[in-house]
Amino acid sequence: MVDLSVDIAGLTLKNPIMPASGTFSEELAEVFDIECLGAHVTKTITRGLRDGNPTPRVCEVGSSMLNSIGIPSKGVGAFLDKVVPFYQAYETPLVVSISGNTADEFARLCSEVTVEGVAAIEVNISCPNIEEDGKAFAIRPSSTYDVMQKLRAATHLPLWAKLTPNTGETPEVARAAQEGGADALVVANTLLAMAIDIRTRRPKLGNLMGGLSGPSLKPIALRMAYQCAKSTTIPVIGCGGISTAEDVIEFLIAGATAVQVGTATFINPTAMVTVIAELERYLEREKLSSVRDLIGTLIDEEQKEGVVFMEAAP
Amino acid sequence: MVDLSVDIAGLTLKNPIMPASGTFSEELAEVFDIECLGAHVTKTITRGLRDGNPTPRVCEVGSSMLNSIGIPSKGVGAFLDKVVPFYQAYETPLVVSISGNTADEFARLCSEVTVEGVAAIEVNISCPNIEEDGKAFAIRPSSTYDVMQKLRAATHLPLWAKLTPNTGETPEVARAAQEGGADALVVANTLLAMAIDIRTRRPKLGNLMGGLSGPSLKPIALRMAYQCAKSTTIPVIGCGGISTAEDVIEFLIAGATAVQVGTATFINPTAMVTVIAELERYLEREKLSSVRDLIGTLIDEEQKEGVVFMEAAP
Amino acid sequence: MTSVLTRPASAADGRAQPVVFERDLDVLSNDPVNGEYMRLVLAAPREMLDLCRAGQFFNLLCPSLGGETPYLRRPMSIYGFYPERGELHFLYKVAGAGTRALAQLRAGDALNVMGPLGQGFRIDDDWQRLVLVARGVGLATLAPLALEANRLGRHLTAICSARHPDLLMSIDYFRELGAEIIPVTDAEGTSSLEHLEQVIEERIAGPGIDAFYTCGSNRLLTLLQRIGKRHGIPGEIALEQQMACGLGMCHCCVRPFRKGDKTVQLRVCREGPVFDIQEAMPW
Amino acid sequence: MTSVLTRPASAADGRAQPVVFERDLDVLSNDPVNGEYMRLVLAAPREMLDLCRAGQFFNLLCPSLGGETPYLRRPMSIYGFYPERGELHFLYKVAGAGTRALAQLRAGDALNVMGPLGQGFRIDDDWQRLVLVARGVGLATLAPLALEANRLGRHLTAICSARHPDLLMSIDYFRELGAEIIPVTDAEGTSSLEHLEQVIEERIAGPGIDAFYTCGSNRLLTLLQRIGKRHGIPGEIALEQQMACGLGMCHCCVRPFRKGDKTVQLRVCREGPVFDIQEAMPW
Ligand SMILES: Cc1cc2nc3c(=O)[nH]c(=O)nc-3n(C[C@H](O)[C@H](O)[C@H](O)COP(=O)(O)OP(=O)(O)OC[C@H]3O[C@@H](n4cnc5c(N)ncnc54)[C@H](O)[C@@H]3O)c2cc1C
Ligand SMILES: Cc1cc2nc3c(=O)[nH]c(=O)nc-3n(C[C@H](O)[C@H](O)[C@H](O)COP(=O)(O)OP(=O)(O)OC[C@H]3O[C@@H](n4cnc5c(N)ncnc54)[C@H](O)[C@@H]3O)c2cc1C
Ligand SMILES: Cc1cc2nc3c(=O)[nH]c(=O)nc-3n(C[C@H](O)[C@H](O)[C@H](O)COP(=O)(O)O)c2cc1C
Ligand SMILES: Cc1cc2nc3c(=O)[nH]c(=O)nc-3n(C[C@H](O)[C@H](O)[C@H](O)COP(=O)(O)O)c2cc1C
Ligand code: FES
Ligand code: FES
Repeated sequence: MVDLSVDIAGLTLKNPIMPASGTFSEELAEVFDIECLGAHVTKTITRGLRDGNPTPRVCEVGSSMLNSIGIPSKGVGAFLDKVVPFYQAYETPLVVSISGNTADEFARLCSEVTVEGVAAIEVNISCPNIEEDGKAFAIRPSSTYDVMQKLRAATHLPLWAKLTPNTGETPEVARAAQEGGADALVVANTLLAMAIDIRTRRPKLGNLMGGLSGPSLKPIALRMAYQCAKSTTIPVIGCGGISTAEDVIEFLIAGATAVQVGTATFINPTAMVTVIAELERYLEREKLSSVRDLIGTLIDEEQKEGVVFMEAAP
Repeated sequence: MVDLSVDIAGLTLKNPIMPASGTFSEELAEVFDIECLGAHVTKTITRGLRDGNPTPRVCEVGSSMLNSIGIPSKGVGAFLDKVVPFYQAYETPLVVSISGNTADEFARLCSEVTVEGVAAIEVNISCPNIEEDGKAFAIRPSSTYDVMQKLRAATHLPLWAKLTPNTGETPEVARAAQEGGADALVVANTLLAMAIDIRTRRPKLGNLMGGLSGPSLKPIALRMAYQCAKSTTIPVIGCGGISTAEDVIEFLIAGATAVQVGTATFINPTAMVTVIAELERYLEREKLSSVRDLIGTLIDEEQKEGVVFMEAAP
Repeated sequence: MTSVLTRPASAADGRAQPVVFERDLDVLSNDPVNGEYMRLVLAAPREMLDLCRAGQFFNLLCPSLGGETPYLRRPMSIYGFYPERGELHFLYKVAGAGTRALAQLRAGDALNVMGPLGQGFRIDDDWQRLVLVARGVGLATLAPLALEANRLGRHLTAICSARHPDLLMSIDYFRELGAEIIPVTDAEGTSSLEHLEQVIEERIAGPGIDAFYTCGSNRLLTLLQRIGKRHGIPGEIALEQQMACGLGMCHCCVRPFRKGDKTVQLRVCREGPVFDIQEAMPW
Repeated sequence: MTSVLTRPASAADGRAQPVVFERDLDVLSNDPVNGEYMRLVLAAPREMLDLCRAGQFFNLLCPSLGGETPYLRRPMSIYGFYPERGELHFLYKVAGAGTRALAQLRAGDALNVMGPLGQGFRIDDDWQRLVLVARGVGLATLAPLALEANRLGRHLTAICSARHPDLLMSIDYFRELGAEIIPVTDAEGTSSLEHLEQVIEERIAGPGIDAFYTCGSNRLLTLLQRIGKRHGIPGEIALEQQMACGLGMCHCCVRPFRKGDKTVQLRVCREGPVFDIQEAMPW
């Protein structure tokens, strides 16, 4: 029997596999028993009602996808009344993803979702900070630090900060998130991208641009997860293009303590179930007694420290 | 007869297809007659001798690749003696790519390659600025502006600034490059990424990290090309994952005046030849008399201005 | 009684129960039905077919074949489901990468499907005289309604529209199931909105209509909304939208609907693909 | 005279001339030669085969087949080239995605190849008694040397090493071409470095050796460097490295070489894959 459990800032997960925010909901329970997951992570909500972006909201690019869902939200009230209770039937810890366009609104929501039944709060700081220039909080270390401090003051629950790949300062942003009070980092959200229908000469997404997710994102997210693990002392939860147990192992070796599976679930709704089973088989085959024996085992001593933080074209 | 010619800051190219720096050299002339290309773009050189990075320098990730060649360089002397004369046998304009780790060294090289036979200088400002924190010049608007000013003072030749995708400030960096004196923008270089061999638990690249190129990069580079075309008034040369005429058309519609083809040439050495022929056929079919009729024709009026510059997860 | 799929109520422990299948099915046949359409017949297990309802769909994992590499699943209406024969049918038009790949499947190949998904058509107990109006591949979505009407002993009239008589599909199928057919075509000049309206009004004045069914087309939607309002006849429409998950998780497939004086965004994959015809908004 | 490919001097206008082919070739056969290796036979045009030299390689665009999606081309040594028969042969070991895909090719399929590439083996006019030492798939690279030696009327001794006698490949091939064979295997305990050294020393003391050829293995390289230095016998080694372009453009395939007292980085695809054995550096 191998031990798949991991610890994220005091929260024990029975295995390191959980869904990525926005790619999971109650409906997946109609496909398999979601009790098998390491955690349940809900779609990001905002305080008030929001419609989300114009359609089409999704398109295919090569073997990956773009989305511009936006954050349609029924508001915090509906969320606490309907969504949180649904997950009470499960023992799996519930992680609630939240977002806000200003730091204060964000913090207020953070305290509002600090309720019985919520095990951790994932703060989606990859969303636009409309008080500044509309760039995501997590693009710059300073805005990351500021928003994290306000969020930290708003809850006693573990705070997972979800970073964006749309930055040239991943290690600095990761450190700022930790200093601002993050208990863990989720690395990463989608990467800003675009596709054009050459026949109609229109953007393929109603919102013009969207976020790239799926296999194309994997090598970028893996690099970021590694940089974050190297530059902070809090757990990193890898996310981006993960669809197989091999992908999970790559992230764990790079230093991630757990991972989130997003787009892969759209292609194969039982992807997470398969990944958990295969991860277990891999550990048995490799005669490792715990999945924790994989974390951060990359053989990288030969590499110059500088390389990790440089962020230049190689 | 359709007109494939385009104008890049006073330089007329017979067609908008040229190779990307580092994916082209004299050797390709052994596969086809390289006179058919819109321009010849050489591998980035530095002033002095450089070895480049440890091997392995390349690996496959999904249907794309990572490279960490570094910039092995025989120095400017060897370049002027051997490489520039080779291309004199062709009428196709020669574009020389240069780089430097400090702005002054960079500028000095810029004036040294301002010689007869060179039609334009592509300045690879995606390389690390070692006087600061090792981040690429083109990660921040301020360092972009500073280095471009020095480069501008060093030559009368057209300056093409090559941007990096490793930033959350593409529109601002593009504007800084124009203000600093760039005559055109090449958008973009490779994106920092990583891959791990789970069997050996070693990075797949000797240099730990490398740059992502190929199809996975396309939607990201397209988004950047669009942002740059929207936020500056100088020509944009699209680059990233282009392998077919449809890809080229997508970039032109987004606002690029010309494109560079990189990794696709490794997969199919005659990719550029095919793309030129297919682009011509497409224009004929669509009854367009000039390729210039495609440039910047994206139907995007419905989109909010803000979306273009926001850079947040959608 | 309605034939809407009522998803099993939560079990005793309060947890949702798995009711959506994700399975590799064997291809039994995959043949052109006329120039533009293909019919795909899969061998499906009884327990999957027993859950199927007319109007529901599956999300198909189109294979990488012949240089096509579709990534996302493709939604396809159930064209026919036969629990006794163990068959699941789809009727599709070859459009892009996904359907081009589908078209290359041969008997004996496997295809991964997920479903049944979404809400099927409603046939209330007192809806005796049903009329469906459809065009092109929309008939694929409405075809199983004929089967259902037949099973429930209702009278169905199918107004089938096409560019050309040759392209009229499913007519024989409808006829076998005892439906009455009114073919209209562009070529014969019988498919205009005016003519359609006239045909339907005559029918209302004659035998009467209890419910309308249609799908896809904006023109047909506004026509049936107008006639439905005028005469107080209820109806349903099956709609399409780009999808990613097909399950209700991603919110990419929304469309706007009128609910009283509010406009709400509903998920085509979950609250639909079948919606009340008066709530649907023209696009 | 050497059999190195001398690339055509630049033409009159100073421009390089196309000498590398990129072509779809038909697969004639693709069969296992023993448990671990496959031989791929392609139909190739005369003008391509006429340019081939022993030691050169092609960069193969492995197909997307059976769920494998190799992206970069894969370098493969020329195992045999027969201008008269119009055949180009490769011998490969199934290793990862690319070779697994290759292994699924069937007669009649097409494979896109690029080549011939790189510098082949040198056989100086006064090199009469050639000795090649190779192991495993390395024999694929050295095999055409036997053909070349035969054509030039030189005497070739092939010391073939393998784990087990069953895995000894190409022996019959070498024998047909008049080469003398010395098989050594792990199973029989004859493949140790000591034993190899002894065999070679006896040969030098007896008939004599004018040049060595080997490939790939670090152990064999250092052994032959030592013996070569001791007796002043020249030699060549074919090396491998990860490649992207195969042409010399990308500089990813470099290895370090000793040139006098300097270490230089040379491109395996361009300055190699065959290098002077004394200049190669153990890794
Ligand atoms: C609920 C539902 C039921 C459907 N039933 C049928 C059916 O029975 N027969 C049939 O032929 N078609 C049906 N369609 C449309 C079918 O899904 C598309 O034709 C198909 O996805 C096209 O895929 P492609 O790769 O061939 O085309 P492409 O144009 O290359 O597809 C590109 C992307 O757009 C999406 N897309 C393209 N057209 C549509 C569309 N009309 N609706 C939603 N997404 C689309 C694709 O899924 C894919 O993600 C249905 C659509 C929905 C939403
Ligand atoms: C000049 C040259 C000649 C060769 N000749 C032969 C031959 O005749 N027969 C034979 O079986 N093999 C030969 N090889 C090795 C062959 O290229 C690799 O076995 C093959 O590329 C493996 O691809 P894969 O996808 O099966 O394996 P993977 O391990 O999945 O390949 C992953 C990546 O690594 C590269 N790679 C893996 N192994 C090697 C290697 N040994 N050398 C260079 N790149 C590698 C691949 O090209 C690919 O880009 C030669 C290599 C070189 C450089
Ligand atoms: C349709 C869709 C909706 C998403 N919605 C959210 C969201 O609401 N909040 C969030 O933090 N991330 C959201 N994401 C990003 C994912 O959580 C994840 O970070 C990203 O998709 C990369 O992982 P993947 O490649 O495994 O999908 C969304 C992604 C997709 C594809
Ligand atoms: C092997 C390799 C070497 C490269 N070397 C350089 C270089 O020296 N200078 C440079 O500006 N870009 C270099 N690039 C980046 C390319 O010019 C191009 O910007 C990038 O690969 C994206 O385009 P692609 O997806 O078409 O390859 C290199 C790319 C590759 C793959
Ligand atoms: S397709 Fe995902 S919610 Fe409908
Ligand atoms: S493989 Fe590109 S230079 Fe050798």
